[in-house]
Amino acid sequence: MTDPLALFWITCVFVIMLMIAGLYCIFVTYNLIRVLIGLELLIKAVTLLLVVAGYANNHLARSQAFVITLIVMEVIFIAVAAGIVIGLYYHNQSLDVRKLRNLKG
Amino acid sequence: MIVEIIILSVLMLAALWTVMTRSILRSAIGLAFVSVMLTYIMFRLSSPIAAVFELSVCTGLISVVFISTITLTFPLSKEEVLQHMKERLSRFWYLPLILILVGLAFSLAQVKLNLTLPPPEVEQDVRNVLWKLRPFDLAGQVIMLLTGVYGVLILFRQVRKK
Amino acid sequence: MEQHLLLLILLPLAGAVLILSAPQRMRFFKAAPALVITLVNMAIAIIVFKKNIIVNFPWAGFGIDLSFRLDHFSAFIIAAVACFSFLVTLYSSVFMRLKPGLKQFYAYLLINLSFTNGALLADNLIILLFFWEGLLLGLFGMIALGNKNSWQTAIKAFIIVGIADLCMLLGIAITGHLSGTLAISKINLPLASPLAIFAFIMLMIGAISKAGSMPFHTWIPDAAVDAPLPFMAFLPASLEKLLGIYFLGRISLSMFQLKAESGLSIALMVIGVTTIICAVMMALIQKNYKKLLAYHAVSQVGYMILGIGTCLPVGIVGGLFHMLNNAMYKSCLFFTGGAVEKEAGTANLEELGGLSSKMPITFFCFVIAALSISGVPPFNGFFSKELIYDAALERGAIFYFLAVLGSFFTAASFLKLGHAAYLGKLNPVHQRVKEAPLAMLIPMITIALACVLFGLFNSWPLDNLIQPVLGQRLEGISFSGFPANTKLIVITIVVLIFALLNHIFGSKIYGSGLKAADYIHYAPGLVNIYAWAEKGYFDPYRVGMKFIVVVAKVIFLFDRGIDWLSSSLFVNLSYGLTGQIRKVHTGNYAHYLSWSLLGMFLIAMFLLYKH
Amino acid sequence: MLSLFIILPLLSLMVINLLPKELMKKIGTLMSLILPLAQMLVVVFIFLGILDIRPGPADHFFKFNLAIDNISLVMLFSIAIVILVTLLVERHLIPDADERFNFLNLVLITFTGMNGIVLVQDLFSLYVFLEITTVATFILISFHKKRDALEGAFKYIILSALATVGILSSIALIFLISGDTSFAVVHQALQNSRHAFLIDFALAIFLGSLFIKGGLVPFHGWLADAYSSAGRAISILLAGIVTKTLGVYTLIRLVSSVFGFDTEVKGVLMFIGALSIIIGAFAALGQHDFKRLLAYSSISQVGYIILSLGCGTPLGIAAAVFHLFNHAIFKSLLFVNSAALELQTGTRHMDKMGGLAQKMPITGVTSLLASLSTAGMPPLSGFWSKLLIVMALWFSGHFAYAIIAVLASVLTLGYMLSLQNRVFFGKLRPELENVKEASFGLLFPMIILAGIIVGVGALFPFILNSLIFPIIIK
Repeated sequence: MTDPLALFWITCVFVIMLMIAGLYCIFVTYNLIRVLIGLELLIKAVTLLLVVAGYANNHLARSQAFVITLIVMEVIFIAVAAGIVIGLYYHNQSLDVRKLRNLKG
Repeated sequence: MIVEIIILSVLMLAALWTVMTRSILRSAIGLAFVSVMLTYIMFRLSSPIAAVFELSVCTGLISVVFISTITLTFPLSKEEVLQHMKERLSRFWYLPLILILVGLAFSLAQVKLNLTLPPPEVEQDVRNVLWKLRPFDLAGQVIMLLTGVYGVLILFRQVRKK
Repeated sequence: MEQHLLLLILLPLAGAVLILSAPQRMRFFKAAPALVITLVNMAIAIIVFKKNIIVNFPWAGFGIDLSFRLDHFSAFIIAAVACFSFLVTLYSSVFMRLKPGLKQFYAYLLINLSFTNGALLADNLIILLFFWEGLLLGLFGMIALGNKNSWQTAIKAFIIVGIADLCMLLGIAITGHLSGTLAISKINLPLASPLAIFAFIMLMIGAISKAGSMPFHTWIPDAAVDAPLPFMAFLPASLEKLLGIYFLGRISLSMFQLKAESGLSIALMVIGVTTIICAVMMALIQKNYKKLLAYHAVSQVGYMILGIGTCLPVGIVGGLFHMLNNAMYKSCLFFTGGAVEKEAGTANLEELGGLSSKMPITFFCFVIAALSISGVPPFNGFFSKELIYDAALERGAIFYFLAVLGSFFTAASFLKLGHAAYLGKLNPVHQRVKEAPLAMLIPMITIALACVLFGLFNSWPLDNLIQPVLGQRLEGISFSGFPANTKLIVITIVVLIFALLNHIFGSKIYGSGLKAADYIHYAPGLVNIYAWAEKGYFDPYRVGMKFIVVVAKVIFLFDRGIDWLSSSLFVNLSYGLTGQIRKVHTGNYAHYLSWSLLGMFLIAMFLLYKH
Repeated sequence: MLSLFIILPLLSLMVINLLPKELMKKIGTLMSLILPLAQMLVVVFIFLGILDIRPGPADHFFKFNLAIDNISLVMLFSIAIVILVTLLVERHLIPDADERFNFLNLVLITFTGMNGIVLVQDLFSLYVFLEITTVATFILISFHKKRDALEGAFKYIILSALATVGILSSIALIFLISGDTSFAVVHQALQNSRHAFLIDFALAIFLGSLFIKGGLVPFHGWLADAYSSAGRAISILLAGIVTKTLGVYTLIRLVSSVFGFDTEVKGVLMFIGALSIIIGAFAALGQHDFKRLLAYSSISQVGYIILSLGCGTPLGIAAAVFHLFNHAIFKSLLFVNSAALELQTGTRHMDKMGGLAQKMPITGVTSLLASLSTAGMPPLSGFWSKLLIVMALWFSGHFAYAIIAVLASVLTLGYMLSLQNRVFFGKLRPELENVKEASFGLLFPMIILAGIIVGVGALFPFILNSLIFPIIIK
């Protein structure tokens, strides 16, 4: 059995990388659906962090309970966001994020 | 430890592919693959129940949501995709570089975590934790599901009306 | 007795509510209750006069008690306020008769009266602040009732006075912090620490801005043109002067131990003489009856601040006496201005002239008040000014000199005003002008009479009203009677004669009383210098006047500069900033996201800095 | 007893959906009015000590980890008022019966979610209820298929997702050292391993995330877009209470009873608060859209709350809570005014209005009251809370921030008077000749809210002694 804290730190590095990937996706893409995929990657990173935190301090049952709740929240969140994206598509006839600059100032 | 690192690296590669691939459909599939790898690492970290949830809901349900959204919105035509390809490459190719740099920087950094961990938990059954210790979260889940029902009802019905 | 104090505050407030709730059609019902209430208020003020009453209700935490205190100082000011408000109401009952917004006018008048009484009676700084800020609202409302420009003026006044009030809020916070209590009667702070000095300055800004001193004066001349006239006689000329100087007296006499040798005393005196000179120079070149008076209303505050700033008993007595006198003759002057405007239809001096034959009683009152404000013996203004001169001379000849110079210009401008409005040729348009109605004449005559009486029998107001305020500080000296220092009197009289001569010269050269002071207004061109050189004896006078032209111009720029600062610079600056902020909000969510990430990053850096 | 605050709205939601739908479309709203009214009554009773909060049968059955104190009581009361107002104006602002029914359901979910946030005693459950309320708010914003509303909702989704991720990451890091997420345990664990690198990092992320939810500068990008594009009835709810519960109340609760007042945390709170006050006020000064101006004003006012919280003294917390309550009242009143104006004139552009005070006197007077209260004019309620804030800042020795707070209220006055000037005063435009006063259904809530503003201002001593001092003493 390796030191749980060491594993925790290594996973943390991957979590950070995953978050950067997700944020990069949100920043760079011009496609609304890809923005949602970026958000999904962020949430995956957080899930991973929760699981490994539970593993490191040996509170596995509790961390699993958190993850289950989190997954339920996440699904609804993404479904609602997808609904809004579809609504935007029907208004703009495109998924281009550059058309989302009507409100400013 | 090595196994975990390998799985995490594969997960990372899958995420990279998800972000960088040209077709949005492939991107959604890449996301599902990230989910699968996450499930596997959960198994390795002895969280089987959460892993099952992740596999069924995230890999299954969320992919369905994405794919149906993609089919509902008719993305760009093939020519347009080709047109955007060069532009896309110039915008996206920094990502692997950044990731490698960040990964190296953090792996090499000598971080002392000096944390005092709490004593291990007595209750090791997830069902007991959820039902007995965290009933409020369960109530929250129920309310969230209701919210989701209204969300789908309102947002998707609009689309139908149009 | 306690209920009398509460009645002073609640009765006018109740009256205001009554008037506001009255139906629109009952025109008579608006002036009558206001008259009755101000009369009752006056009666109460006289009943409680010379009594010491303390009312204290435990109210809220932090030492904020609902406590009121009537002592001699507040009692005589309350009595004065009561008299002025009754006279103003009487005057307005005719003047305002056919104006729109009558209901609001009387309601605001009573609200202002109530809040002024409250501020005068308050023995707790927070309570004082409450009434003080409430007056701001009344001020705003009353100015906004005027003509179509009045909204802008009201906003200007609101912002200037509001900023000063906020300074006062700050000062109150510090004072409470330093002394540990908010009860005015218990505060007695030495002006030793920088914080105490800062607190004093903040409170002083609140007080002198209420009194209308420079540089917080710019709204007053604007309001004179835009606001209804009784407002000018009511608030800037009497109530606010009384209140502001009352508070200045409170902070410098009892709340802080202001010493004559301190820098603050000099600062106050400098503010005083600056206000005197600058405002009177502005007054000299005005061509509008009301605006001219408004600048004088500012200028006279300078004398009071100078008097109190000297920190000498004689100066303080003079300042307080001048406050009372000024309120009298200035409201009288505004009343005559209102009468002229109402009868002749204009306040523009170029269109007026020769009204003395048509409106003899108004002219008579004007003459008395003008003599009084110019400091001609034996009217009341003379006596208070002499006391102030006496103190100013003791603190420094320069202050004395400038104060006397101010007196010279005051006399000159009133000679010009009287000449232009009442003497000279009658404008044919005004052939059918009549004397003002009786209800407007009564206040004028009453006040003019009081001016004479307070001058001739000055020992009564000084001994009974002013000097008890200082109590022990006077060490038994009395300043009543004719001033002892004959040298000063001679100088004063010489200066007044000079002013008269100056006027006669000026009007001879330019052919009309109105233009007697024009050489100060219009810079003489190069061509004229040769012409003047031929009249050799006239030269030094001209040169001196030319210098004054420059000074007047500079002061004009200064005055407008403050105005510009308050009404344009800040506005433009903030709109520029606003434009930048709006430009930054591009509507692009990526920008918003990056701000948030940057913010989180900075917060993390800040929290992790010590690692 | 406490779990009923969650269970009853949920139960009524189910009742409304299970009973015949056609009937419920007609009387559902009326029935639901009972809920906020009952909540207000219960809060008052608890407050007066008539009702005790011992666990009843419902608590034995549901075993929720809930607690109540004076701050939560004030919040519950404010939530109930704003929900009540929203339900009252709903039938005038949403004509379609089907839409109204859906709206009612979502409002009830939001209500439940906010009650949960206020009462919860556990970090992870707090996240759950934050998420519920946020998602319900997304749906509410994009409720009427308008293009701008969808855009605003999408921006909100993105920033809100960032906040969610931040909150969860820091919960995970805190969970690592505490092993549980209930407030008491977390507080203890943080005390034990204070200033560990990861924990300070977690704290920073948590604060930043809550700043996003509360819309503080520079985390505020979504706020103006979401507020101004949301439907008329929704923006009352959103601006009046939702973001304040999501971001501001949670900050007050967590900082004061979980994280504790570090010097650094205080510094961050005060700086962000002051920045929000200034930037929000300047941004509001240049707006032409009525609701957008109110949105930026909201940012500025929330800045005051956070600035006051940053003092860390009991007086500061009390002042923050009091201002939160006042803000909920006057901001919802202003949004009801804006709804009435938009309904009657058909525009939100302030330059197209003018002189409406003669046509819509009650709307004009109530909005003037709300504006003056926002600007802190005595004797209205806003004056007292701002006075308390300045006093709190002063007594804790933050003189510069006190001066900023005082000077910024001049700016507040500036933009609020400019709003009044452009909309209600001046000359009536010819095209607005036929405008009429709004219907009684809209005027009634306005009058109630204006009454509260004036009443709280007049009864301030009572409120100070009975409501604010208990917070301080605790």
